[in-house]
Amino acid sequence: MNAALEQSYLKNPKGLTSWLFTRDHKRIGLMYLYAIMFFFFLGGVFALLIRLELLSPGKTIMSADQYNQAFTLHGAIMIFLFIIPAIPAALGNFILPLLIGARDVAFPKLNLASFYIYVAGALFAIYSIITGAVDTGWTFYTPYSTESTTSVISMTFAVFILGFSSIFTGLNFIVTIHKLRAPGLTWFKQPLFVWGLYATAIIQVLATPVLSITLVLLILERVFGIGIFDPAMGGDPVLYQHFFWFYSHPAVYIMILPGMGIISETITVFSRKKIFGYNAIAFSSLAIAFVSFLVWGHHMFTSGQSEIAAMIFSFLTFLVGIPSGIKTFNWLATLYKGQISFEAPMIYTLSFLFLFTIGGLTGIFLGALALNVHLHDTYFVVAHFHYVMMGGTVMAFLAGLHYWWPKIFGRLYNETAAKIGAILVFVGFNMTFFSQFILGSQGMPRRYYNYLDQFQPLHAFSSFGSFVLGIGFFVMLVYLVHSLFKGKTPGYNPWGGLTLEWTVPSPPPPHNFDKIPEITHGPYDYDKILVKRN
Amino acid sequence: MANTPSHPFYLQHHFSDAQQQKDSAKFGMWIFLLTEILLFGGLFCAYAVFRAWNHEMFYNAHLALDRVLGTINTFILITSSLTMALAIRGLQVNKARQAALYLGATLVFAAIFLVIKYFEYEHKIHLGQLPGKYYTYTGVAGTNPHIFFSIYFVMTGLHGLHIVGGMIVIAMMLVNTLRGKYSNEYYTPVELIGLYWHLVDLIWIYLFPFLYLIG
Amino acid sequence: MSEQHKEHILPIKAYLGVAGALFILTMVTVAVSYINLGGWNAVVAVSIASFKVSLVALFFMHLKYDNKINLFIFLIGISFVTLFIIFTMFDTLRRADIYEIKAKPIKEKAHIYERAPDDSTQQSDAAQH
Amino acid sequence: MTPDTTGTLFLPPQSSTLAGEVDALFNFVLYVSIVFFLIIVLGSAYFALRYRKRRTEQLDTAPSHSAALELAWTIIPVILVFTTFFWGFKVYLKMHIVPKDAIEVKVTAQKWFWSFDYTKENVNSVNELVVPVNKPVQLTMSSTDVIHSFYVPGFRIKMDVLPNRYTVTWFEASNPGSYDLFCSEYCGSGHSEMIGKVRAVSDRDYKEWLDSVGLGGEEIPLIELGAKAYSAKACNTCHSIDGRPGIGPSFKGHFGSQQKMADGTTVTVDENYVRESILNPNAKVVQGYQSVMPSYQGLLKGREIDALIEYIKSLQE
Repeated sequence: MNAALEQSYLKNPKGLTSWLFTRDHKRIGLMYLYAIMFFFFLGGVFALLIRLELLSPGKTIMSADQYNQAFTLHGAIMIFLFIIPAIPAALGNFILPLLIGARDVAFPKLNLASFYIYVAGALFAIYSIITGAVDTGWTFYTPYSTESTTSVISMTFAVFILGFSSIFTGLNFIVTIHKLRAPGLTWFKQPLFVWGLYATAIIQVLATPVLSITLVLLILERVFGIGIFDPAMGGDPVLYQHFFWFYSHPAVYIMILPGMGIISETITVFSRKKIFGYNAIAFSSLAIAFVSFLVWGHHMFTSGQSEIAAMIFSFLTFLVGIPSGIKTFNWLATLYKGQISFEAPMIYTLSFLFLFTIGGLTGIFLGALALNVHLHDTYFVVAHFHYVMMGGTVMAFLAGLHYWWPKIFGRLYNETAAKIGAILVFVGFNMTFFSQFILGSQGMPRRYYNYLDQFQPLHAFSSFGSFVLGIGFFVMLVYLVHSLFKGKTPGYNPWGGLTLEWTVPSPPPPHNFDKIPEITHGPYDYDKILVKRN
Repeated sequence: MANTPSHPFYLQHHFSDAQQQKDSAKFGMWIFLLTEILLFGGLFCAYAVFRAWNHEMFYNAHLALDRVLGTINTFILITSSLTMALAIRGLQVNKARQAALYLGATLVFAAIFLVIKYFEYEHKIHLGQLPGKYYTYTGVAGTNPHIFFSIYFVMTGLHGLHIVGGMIVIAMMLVNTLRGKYSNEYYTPVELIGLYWHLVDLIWIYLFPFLYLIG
Repeated sequence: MSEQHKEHILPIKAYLGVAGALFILTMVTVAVSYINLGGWNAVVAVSIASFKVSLVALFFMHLKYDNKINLFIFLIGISFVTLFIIFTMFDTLRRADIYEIKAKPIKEKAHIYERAPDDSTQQSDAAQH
Repeated sequence: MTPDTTGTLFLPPQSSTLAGEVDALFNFVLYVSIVFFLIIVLGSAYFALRYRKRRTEQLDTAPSHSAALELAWTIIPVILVFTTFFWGFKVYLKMHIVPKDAIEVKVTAQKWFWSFDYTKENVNSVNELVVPVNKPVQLTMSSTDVIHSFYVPGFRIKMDVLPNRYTVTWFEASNPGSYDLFCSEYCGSGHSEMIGKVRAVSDRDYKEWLDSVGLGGEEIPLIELGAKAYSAKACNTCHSIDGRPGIGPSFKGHFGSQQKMADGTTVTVDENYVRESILNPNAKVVQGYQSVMPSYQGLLKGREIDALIEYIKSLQE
């Protein structure tokens, strides 16, 4: 029998209530993981429905109103219920205390509360879907969202609640990282994933409250007609966009920064190399977090905002691109003279490098004012943010999921099946979204139920790509579930990592460390230590 | 866990000592207050934007607010902040009864604040100085005066909700203090609610001149 | 628990002094509001309020004696709100600077939309309700 | 500059004076991006293959930072992106500063069509903007309901159209032809049907068009005029003629039928009901449909309403 598993957090203590009222960060992380995977699946179903509808012009499988609801729900679910909590709340919750040699996060009860707040928000979102869905787009732009007859209030309220969950996770992480690092773990000996989570947490606590107040005002607008955003009452809909993007642009970095953190971990472990330019990567996370607050106006270049604001926002947008570029070059340099092996996490890491590079570079097109005028609100934007969010964050999430899977569950998945899944996802993704760059720059607007005939070949190609992508994810589901029952046991350190989570059994015991470890070496000191895999 | 000096009842297993736990709690509270500042920040931004657009109207509309009641409420809130600070000092010098007395006083002042606010609201509702589409008052010259009252009601309403929330927690602290749960060894929860209460005061200190004095 | 560092306990007089200062400043700011200083009214009101806020934060909230990181967090909050307002105003105050048509509302007392710039007759009474 | 009239893989043909400048920047960014993309992808592919894991593991010996290298890949991108920024801003300003001699057209967007008022000429058209070639045209735009956005890919212009406020954009068509006009800000059920045309014509044709605008003179039979108005006035966005329900009820077999209204009453679709539905659409809404239709008051001239009624009448089985 598997002794580690029997003594792990998974089996101790036993019973349903011990899970429901757990304060163990590992169990909370795991419950988050199940929840976000469910919503990833749900959002994915909506995505496939959208692509199926767009296979041909005119009505294919649903009506215009159903289509509008489908893309709204796809966006809202993927963003608020999947991608924002995915890396921090699920993987981060599980790994962060292990990485810094702590027994738990600073506020375990708050951590559990944040999970139940997430569940409450999710229930509201589902309630909203059942009672007539929402057709405003995930951005809830006024005045459309104040006029729409769909269930906007319950959905915005759901997002409002989810905001608190996100704030509490961020708050917890900041305090944990400041106060609970093991002795000897100085700021610059922290694994880079910790830096990524730290920068993310700062954005979560600083930006999310503005979203909350925006949604409160939107709800009041609908219920009481307070008129702050409603042009019919002398309000200003563009002000709503400022409010919304003050949160939602930094939120993009809530999504990508922890992903960059994961890549920094996996790329070193699978090339047996010290990370190139540790300080540059750590500081660039903080720089991104800060500047990301001052670029929100680049979502509004054609919205009728002032030219001077457009100029300032465009300038700062280019500034925020630099640290991302620096990170990419550092990862590239990390590969140089490494001893590179190609397990599934590394394949996802290399996919990330490829796709995120495209996502980042196409951001330059959109940041340039004159080009933005042509490309804004077209499929070019759709393709760009899918390359960043899915090609970047989701690939990083999958890299992290495969990397830590043995640690979380104490099981190894089938490596060959994982490679096939990864390649299908990569190919399907590029088919789906690269074609959309061309669609967009040729002038195909987004959020279109119907389209002109000249766009059909590319739309059809994109739809076929999405089916390949769907098959890739199905393969993944099969081998991951299979591993839970039939997977081999991994031992402490299946990949040969140097960070602290690999010094405890897989899965870890309930209190992580019998004795709080003393840190004597850096997280990536492959130049000093020859690690053995087991 | 045994209630020994090295492991007092309030120390959680993942902290190495009480000081670390206390620092963490306070630090966490400050981050929470940060989110509160940004929450109200959004409203201050809306205020600033509309004031810049419709300066005249804001000036005319702010005359409709009762400056005297606003001033009285400011005094009351500052006093409640003072009693809150004294309550914590009471615990620091290990005088729990005195602390309880001050906490009670804080609650009383908070209640008076809300009563005065109620009379102000009631007066405005009577006159039809209501937010947005319910606005029926005709005594304010300028463009879209209903927006001023929208902002007024949202800002003071959200502030009022924070007062109510604070009162509930303070009442719980009062009960705990009377039960002897806090001493100069351990009073972190009272200290945290104290920080929150002062922040609510801080926000009013800005709200008051913006809405009542300059408009 | 050995090096339990001592809390800084302020004397009651200090608290009363701070409260007294807050009362006086409140009276000053109210008094000034009765005098018309033009644009300076706002400047004075904001300055006095900021001073009061610093008093509360430094003494009632103990930021003067506390871990400096808490003060830092407080200042971050204030600065981000300021940045938010300033950057929003880059837009709202400077809209359509380079057109002849200013980005003013088409109908100032907007209670309902209108189609064309000059057929405002049918809706003018809607604004009065 | 000779405009590129064929288009490239990424860009549609250039049809306005500014399109060439936008495309030049687009291609600059495209080429720079391709170079960086190749450096990163080929670099990582080369490293991945060259430094594949060998049998025995060794200690890592490569340097873990290099000030010169890190400076280089900070400074070079900085220079390139700031070039892009200034270039983009320069062209953006040109897009926003309207030439003095521009013809002014008032654009009104509503769910889900565009209407164009040539105020000086006192002419109106729906979903079709006709402009002379090689003359700047200023569009002063506002919306009557939600936010729309005026987007002509061939001209590389886009500007949101807001309720209760004017926004301005301009263009100068550089070659004659007919160009797609999209609404690119999501505006509800008919968003993807809110497609118009911009027709750039010679100066003479433009003058002729201004004189003859409208759907035709008195000589056209009513039903034919109605059929023209059906598409020219964007009825087809919401009402089909083949029985398929759209955003509004289909016209096929509608006339003369009994329809249940949203308020429970039953109405016979007759001339008066159709007329009322055109001018005051939300007075009586057929059950199962939302009251989203805008009023056509002022957008249809005397004979056109009669023509539409006759046309709808003709669509009975």
